Amino acid sequence: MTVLARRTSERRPRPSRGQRGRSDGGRSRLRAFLRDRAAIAGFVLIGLVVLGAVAAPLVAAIVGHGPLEQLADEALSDTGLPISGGNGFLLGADANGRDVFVRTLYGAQVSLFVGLTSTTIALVLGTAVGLVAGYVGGRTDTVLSSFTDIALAFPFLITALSVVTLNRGPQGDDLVDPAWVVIGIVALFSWTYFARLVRGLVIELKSRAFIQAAVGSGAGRTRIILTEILPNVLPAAVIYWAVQLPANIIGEASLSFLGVGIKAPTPSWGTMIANAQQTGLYQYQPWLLLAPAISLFITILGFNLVSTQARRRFDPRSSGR
Amino acid sequence: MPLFQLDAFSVSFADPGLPQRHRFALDTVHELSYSVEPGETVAIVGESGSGKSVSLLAATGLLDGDIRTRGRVLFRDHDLLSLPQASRRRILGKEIGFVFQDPQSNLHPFMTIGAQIEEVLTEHTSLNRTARRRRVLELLGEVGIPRPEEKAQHHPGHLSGGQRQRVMIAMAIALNPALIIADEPTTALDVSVQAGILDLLTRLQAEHGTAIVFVSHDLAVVSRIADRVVVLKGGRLVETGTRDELYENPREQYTRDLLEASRARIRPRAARDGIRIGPPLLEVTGLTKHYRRGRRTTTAIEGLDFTVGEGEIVGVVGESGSGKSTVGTIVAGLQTADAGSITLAGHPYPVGGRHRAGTTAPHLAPELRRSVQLVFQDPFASLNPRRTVFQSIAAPLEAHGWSRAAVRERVAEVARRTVVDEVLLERYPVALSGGQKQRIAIARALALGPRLVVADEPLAALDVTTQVEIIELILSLQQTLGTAFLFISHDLGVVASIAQRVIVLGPDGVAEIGRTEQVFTEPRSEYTGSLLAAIPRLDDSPAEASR
Amino acid sequence: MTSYLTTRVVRMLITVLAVVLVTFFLTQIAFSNPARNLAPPNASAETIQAIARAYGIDRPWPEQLFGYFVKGPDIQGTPTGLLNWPPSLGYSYQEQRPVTELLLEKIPATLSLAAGAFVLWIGFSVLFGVLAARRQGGVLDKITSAFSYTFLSLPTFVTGMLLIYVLFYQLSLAGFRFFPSSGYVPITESVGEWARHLILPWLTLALAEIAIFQRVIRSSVLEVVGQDYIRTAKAKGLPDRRVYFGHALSGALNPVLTLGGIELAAIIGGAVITEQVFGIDGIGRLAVSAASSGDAPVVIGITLFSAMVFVVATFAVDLITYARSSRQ
Amino acid sequence: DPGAAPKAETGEAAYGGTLKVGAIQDFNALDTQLAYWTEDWQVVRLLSRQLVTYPGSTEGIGEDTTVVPDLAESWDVSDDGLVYTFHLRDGIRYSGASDREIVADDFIYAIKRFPDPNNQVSAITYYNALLEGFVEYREKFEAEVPVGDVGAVKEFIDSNEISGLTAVDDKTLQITLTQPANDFLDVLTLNFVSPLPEEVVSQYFPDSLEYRQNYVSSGPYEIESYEPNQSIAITKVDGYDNEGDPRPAYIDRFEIDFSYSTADAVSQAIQTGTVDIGFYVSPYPAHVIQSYQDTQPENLHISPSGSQTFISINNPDESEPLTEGQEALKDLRVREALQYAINKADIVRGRGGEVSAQARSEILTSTLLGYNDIDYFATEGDEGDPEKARELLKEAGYPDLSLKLAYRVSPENEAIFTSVQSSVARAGITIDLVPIPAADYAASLEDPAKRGQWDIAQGGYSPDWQGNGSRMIVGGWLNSEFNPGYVWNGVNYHSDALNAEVEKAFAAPTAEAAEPFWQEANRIASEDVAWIPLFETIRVFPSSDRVANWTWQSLGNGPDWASLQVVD
Ligand SMILES: Nc1ncnc2c1ncn2[C@@H]1O[C@H](COP(=O)(O)OP(=O)(O)OP(=O)(O)O)[C@@H](O)[C@H]1O
Ligand SMILES: Nc1ncnc2c1ncn2[C@@H]1O[C@H](COP(=O)(O)OP(=O)(O)OP(=O)(O)O)[C@@H](O)[C@H]1O
Ligand SMILES: [Mg+2]
Ligand SMILES: [Mg+2]
Repeated sequence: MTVLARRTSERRPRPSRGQRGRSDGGRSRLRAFLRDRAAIAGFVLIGLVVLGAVAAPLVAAIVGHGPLEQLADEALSDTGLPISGGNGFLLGADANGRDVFVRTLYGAQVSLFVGLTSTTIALVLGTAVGLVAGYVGGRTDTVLSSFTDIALAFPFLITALSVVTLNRGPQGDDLVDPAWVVIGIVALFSWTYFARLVRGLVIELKSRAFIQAAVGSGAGRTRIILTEILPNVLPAAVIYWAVQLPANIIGEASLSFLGVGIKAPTPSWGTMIANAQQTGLYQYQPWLLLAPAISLFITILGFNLVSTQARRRFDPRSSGR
Repeated sequence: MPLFQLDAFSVSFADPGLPQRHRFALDTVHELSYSVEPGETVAIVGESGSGKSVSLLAATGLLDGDIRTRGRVLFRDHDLLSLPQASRRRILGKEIGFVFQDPQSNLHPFMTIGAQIEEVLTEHTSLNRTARRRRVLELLGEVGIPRPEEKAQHHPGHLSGGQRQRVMIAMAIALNPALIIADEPTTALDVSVQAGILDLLTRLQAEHGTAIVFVSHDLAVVSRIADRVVVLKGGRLVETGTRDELYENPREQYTRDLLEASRARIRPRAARDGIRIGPPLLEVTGLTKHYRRGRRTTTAIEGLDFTVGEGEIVGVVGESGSGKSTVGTIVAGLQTADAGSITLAGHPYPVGGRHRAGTTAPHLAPELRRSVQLVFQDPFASLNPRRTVFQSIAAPLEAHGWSRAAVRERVAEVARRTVVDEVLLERYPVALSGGQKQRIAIARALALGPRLVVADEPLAALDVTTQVEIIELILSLQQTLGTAFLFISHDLGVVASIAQRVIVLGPDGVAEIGRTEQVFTEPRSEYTGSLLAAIPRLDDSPAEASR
Repeated sequence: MTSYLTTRVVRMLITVLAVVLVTFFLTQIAFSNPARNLAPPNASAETIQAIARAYGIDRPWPEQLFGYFVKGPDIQGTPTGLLNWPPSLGYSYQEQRPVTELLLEKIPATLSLAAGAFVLWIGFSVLFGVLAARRQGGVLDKITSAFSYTFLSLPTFVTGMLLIYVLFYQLSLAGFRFFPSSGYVPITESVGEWARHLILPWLTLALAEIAIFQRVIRSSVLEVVGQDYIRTAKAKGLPDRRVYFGHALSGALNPVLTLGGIELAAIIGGAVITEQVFGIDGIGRLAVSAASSGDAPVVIGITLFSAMVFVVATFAVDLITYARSSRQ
Repeated sequence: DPGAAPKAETGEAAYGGTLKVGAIQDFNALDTQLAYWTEDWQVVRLLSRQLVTYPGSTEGIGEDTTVVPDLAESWDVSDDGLVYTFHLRDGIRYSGASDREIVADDFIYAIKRFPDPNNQVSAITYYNALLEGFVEYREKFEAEVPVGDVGAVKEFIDSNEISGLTAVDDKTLQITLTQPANDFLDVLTLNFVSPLPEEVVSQYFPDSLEYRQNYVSSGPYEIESYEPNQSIAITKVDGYDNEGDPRPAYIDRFEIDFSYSTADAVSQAIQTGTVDIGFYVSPYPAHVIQSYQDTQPENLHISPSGSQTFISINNPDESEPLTEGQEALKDLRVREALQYAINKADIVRGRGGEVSAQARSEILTSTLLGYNDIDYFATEGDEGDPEKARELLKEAGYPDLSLKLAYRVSPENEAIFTSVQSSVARAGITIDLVPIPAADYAASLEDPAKRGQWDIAQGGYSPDWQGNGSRMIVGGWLNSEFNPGYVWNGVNYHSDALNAEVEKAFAAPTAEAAEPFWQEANRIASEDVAWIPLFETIRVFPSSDRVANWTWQSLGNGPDWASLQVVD
């Protein structure tokens, strides 16, 4: 018998739970998603963090401590040891007599800003490159993929260390805000992951019948990429965004640890963690470490809960897992 | 005592939208009872989604996920549902063998087939290595795999579909089980391959006295093999009886409907003759296409000549790999031919040469693009899961620069023509049934008002009842709009029932082209004859099939 | 296959070359006065200039580029230029030694660190990833996901510090002195000491990676667990162990391999911090001191090294994936 | 001084044992000609001997000021104070890569190496100013010998002489000065003039790895094994006879582990007894000091050090100011305003309180000759007086002063300078911090091209020697004749009045006679705010229980390892 079987691997996927017989799958999924306890918890956590960031000036006004204000008299012992609570310092002070609680809240602003911006830039850049490389293919793909490979091959921290020095003008001023340098560096080193992911997805999608149908109906390349492919790769990319976000916030921290991150005295969770580590004072004043680390934990947990639940609910590719 | 027995067996799935305690709201199988005697073949039939697979998988503990089962499932005198896992494992694979629908996805892609069969022996017997190896080769030979020594070392990817299914069967019979559960074992296969597999199953059953639970939605197949038939609908038992009782005197309306649909599907239609066929619309001469992959070149089609008249339905049949889809995609303008000439209403297609970046599709003149559209085999893959039905149908129009209002109007129009309910327009594909999806795919193809629609196996993924709907739709479009179809299928019955002319592609090129009646009644090529012989018919009897 | 191999190798070379070129220009702009580093402290401006002149550091960049890739001036008796035999990566201004020699000396420590961490990381990720996937939503799944979130939110330098604090400091105070807090003993000296000194750094590196990888394996096993062939394996009556660690894992390996290759290369980056925290005298520590002191040849040399690790690791992964896929 | 109470009194075995040391970094330099860090000096003192030295003191760093014979048994000084004749001891030998006897020529060779372009000995400034024939020799050397050629260096040294240096015989060394110097013997205590066997050291680049691996020791200890950045083992020379050596050399072996990453890591290692003392740790974390004070004060050793941390001022004398800040800083009132604006008490507190640092406004520190013990800009509790600062700024016409402050990146410095930043803000001064990577720091400040990048900068000194060591600070860094034209160590200052006082101090026959001039120079510089002193460092060292007979030494500005003992 010489006959080959037709490939029918996905001929009849088993429908996901609860979607058959519903009047509107999309909306009911959204409703279920909004009722999902894990997702709600995630939203609450993210809300808390955002609230903290937004309310930072308010809290500072209420407790009367600015984020940079050094209140050595109130917060440091004669031998320079910070208090770990009390005296109006909810979470104690750092070695310079600054309010850890207030700094953690302000730190949320910087960390979220750096993390969200850099990850989003990486997402946009990587997705764009991945879309073009994956869809156009051929020589364009070779060039863009080599480009991605080259970017991936750089040792992140080592290159970052040299890049940071570039940001000093003839007058010693920073040419651009150091936060943007950190954002730029982190984005530069994380877009590649998005590019790889998206390219892979696009290549897989490209052979799908609905893309063929769009081609057959005479749609142009840009239209196909934007209306047919993008909506299909975006969910995965966005989920990866949530995975990359904490990594990028930590990337900022690592740069700070090596002394090239957000500039002192501006608080960011990364610099605060790095500082607690370097001075070793966390053994005496645990909040120095706990406050930023727990905040980071909450942020990551929040984004991850929301994104995994979102994927479970909305990605037709996942069978509800 | 029955060998296998379901006793008021129910399965419900959890609805994740509901609170934890009340979540098992999706009742899928209700109080199902039937039994299987040793050596007997019981067929479970019913439309897609009727619970055929779920009931069997849940009964044997192979359905994972958040489910609740009730009732009893007896195998000999063990209740499979209450049996501890370890003891159940001793029954699975040893006393009950399984053959699933799609051998491609059911075999591990990275393990050799020998290893996969051997595993069963390792797990359930104390045979030593060489004994196991010997038995594996024996089994492969028994299920008709040529050169077992060599094939045992192969990965599933290197086997044909039929061979893979034979491997599955070898695995199932490795320990001479008392029962084989076969869930649509032939649905994914070609007619000719299907015939071979069915023969194999019946032969094995005769030799070893194995009982078989055979799941299918194809009554024609069932009629060939079953002793008794169980009809399911919506998870409930509709009726059960011996094959002859059921086929000749169905008691329930639903059973009658099923039988009717099976017959209707392949019955040549009277209306067909009334169709007026216009002058040639599509003219193809010397169509040739080779695929190059690395240094290997596959000739997909060589020197094919044919025409499609205005408003004509031309069927393309042939076994897998004979180049049917290749012809379809070239005619639909998704790739270029290497040689030959193609014209559609006088517009020539580019041949050979460059492609648009990112695709293998050539630049076609816009009027040509508008004139020909494609409908794909798999409705699940042919709609963008992230766009609503409206957006999907509107996409070609937007691509051709239609105004918003005009798009709206046109979509409503084609939706009406293709019997797509207006409420469906705002839904996403995930909330649609297979039949609905295929209708929407057709609607999309019609949006630009093409003169020719290439339909590549548009029915293959649908169950019988739905197939009938789509056939009706195509015929009505042909009549009312005068649209011509190039209808690709491996299902000769369907082609016989709708096409005016048929192109038969054989293993080494074109077997024959001719009017449908002529091809089906007095085939000129031997190949066509063999294809025709393999078609299962509703009135085949098991006795005839196995001898 | 051979043509695939040649294009792959060419692409690898191009990648490494491009990385080196970019780094070369980056360091050219970033590090303004390398001669200052070559000069002793308190050297006068004239001396610094003389040094710059002697070693060609003041030459225009094309000449320096030529010097780097082809042949440059001898510096303190060391030939420079990649076309020498053996290829010379230049001379370290800071350490006053040939870069090649420096790298060769530091690589064993970094390799020991990376290799050990890799073993731990893969081992635990596979174990917990598969187990978590097996009972999705179960106790183990919950524990491992809490573990993942925790270590995802802790930078490696904090993990390292906490490990030292608990396993070295507190245990030592309690009289149990097993874990040293720092240092590196070559494996050639004593295998036991080598491992003992590396346990904490291994853990530090591995914990962060396990946090990510365990999830990756879990989700990719989950994807596979839904596949029909897993059901087949169960239908054969195989025990869970065989089903999950045999069938599911091997089916789930592709994305794991791909990410594994990237992460293995990234471990060089992770080693920077771990080496810093544990005072392991490897590539990472050298990199930080070189980058912060403007020691361009060392920075370029290390970048070249890690780029090579990257391309080789991804190449290996590609070969494995290729081999696997050609069986399909 | 509680730390000085030695356990040696208990009468335990004084000799022998191994001292384990936890270090944050490897040596900056180990070559006797290049080592110029206090920590390096602590170790170099074990590996080299000089003509004369200080014996160490159990009282404190500042007490170790008496010059005693070392390799020279005795010396004579001519009546005009210009010719010094040293008589070397008998039986002095090298160890390590050479074991021959030490002769007078070895000292001359050492000094002749000073101008080696591969070398650039920091102490060259002293010899430039004092040693007869040195300037000519140096200029010729610089003109003739290219960089990077050890052979050429050896050839030049072998064929040129310095007129002020004569080896009368193997055991007699004569040094002729251009002018009398009451601190010349102090200058000779520094390790720069340690004997070196030319036949060995001329083969290697100064302080290169090969040099370190083929180290020739003239001291009681030698290097047993050395892994750069990892560890070094230093052991007592077999059969070393310390007759006539002021270093008692009690301990048999030192093991330094360079792999610690932070002060905290070293502290933990000391607390757990993994190591005995720390190295390159400055300062120890406040909580560590606190816990030692509370629980084991006997293991905490405290001494004023004479080291100062200050903020230097970039107001180039000759060239035009490049920034508005530099312009403003030319005005004394602005500099005074900074003195008043800074809250030094906070900085001190951040360093761990009075036990680790003392606020200062005087240029010279308490251990130096010329210290006046006057607070020139006294404020309540050293907290500063922002009001007064504001007034001064208003008067000077810079009510919204904005300055760029460069500092060397480290967590400790970040704490100091963010504190400065926040305290001067009280007086309306804005400070932009310019963190500069440690290794680049000195070069950046001295780079003329980068002079516009900072207005004020972190600075600091540790006296080369105590007591009569003011020459280095007031006579070196601030004396514009000694230090003409360029920024050196971030300092740029010019005052004719100060130059005149320094001149007089140099000319004074003895240290006692020089003291009033140093005092006056100190007053001038302090009142003129040549730089802004922040605090004087008090050295605080925790040690493990095993360490006994804690002794301080002035040269290493810390513990005298050769006098420490270990008890088990
Ligand atoms: N995981 C699940 N969650 C919820 N419902 C499910 C799940 N799996 C299957 N179902 C539902 O169970 C019903 C029965 O499905 P089953 O697969 O048994 O149908 P079938 O009769 O085998 O159909 P087919 O011929 O398509 O194989 C369907 O309506 C389906 O939607
Ligand atoms: N893109 C391609 N690259 C290489 N070979 C191809 C490609 N597409 C199809 N082929 C080969 O061309 C031949 C014809 O394929 P085609 O898909 O037209 O067959 P078919 O008759 O439609 O089969 P089926 O019934 O399985 O759909 C087959 O041998 C196939 O393997
Ligand atoms: Mg089914
Ligand atoms: Mg086909």
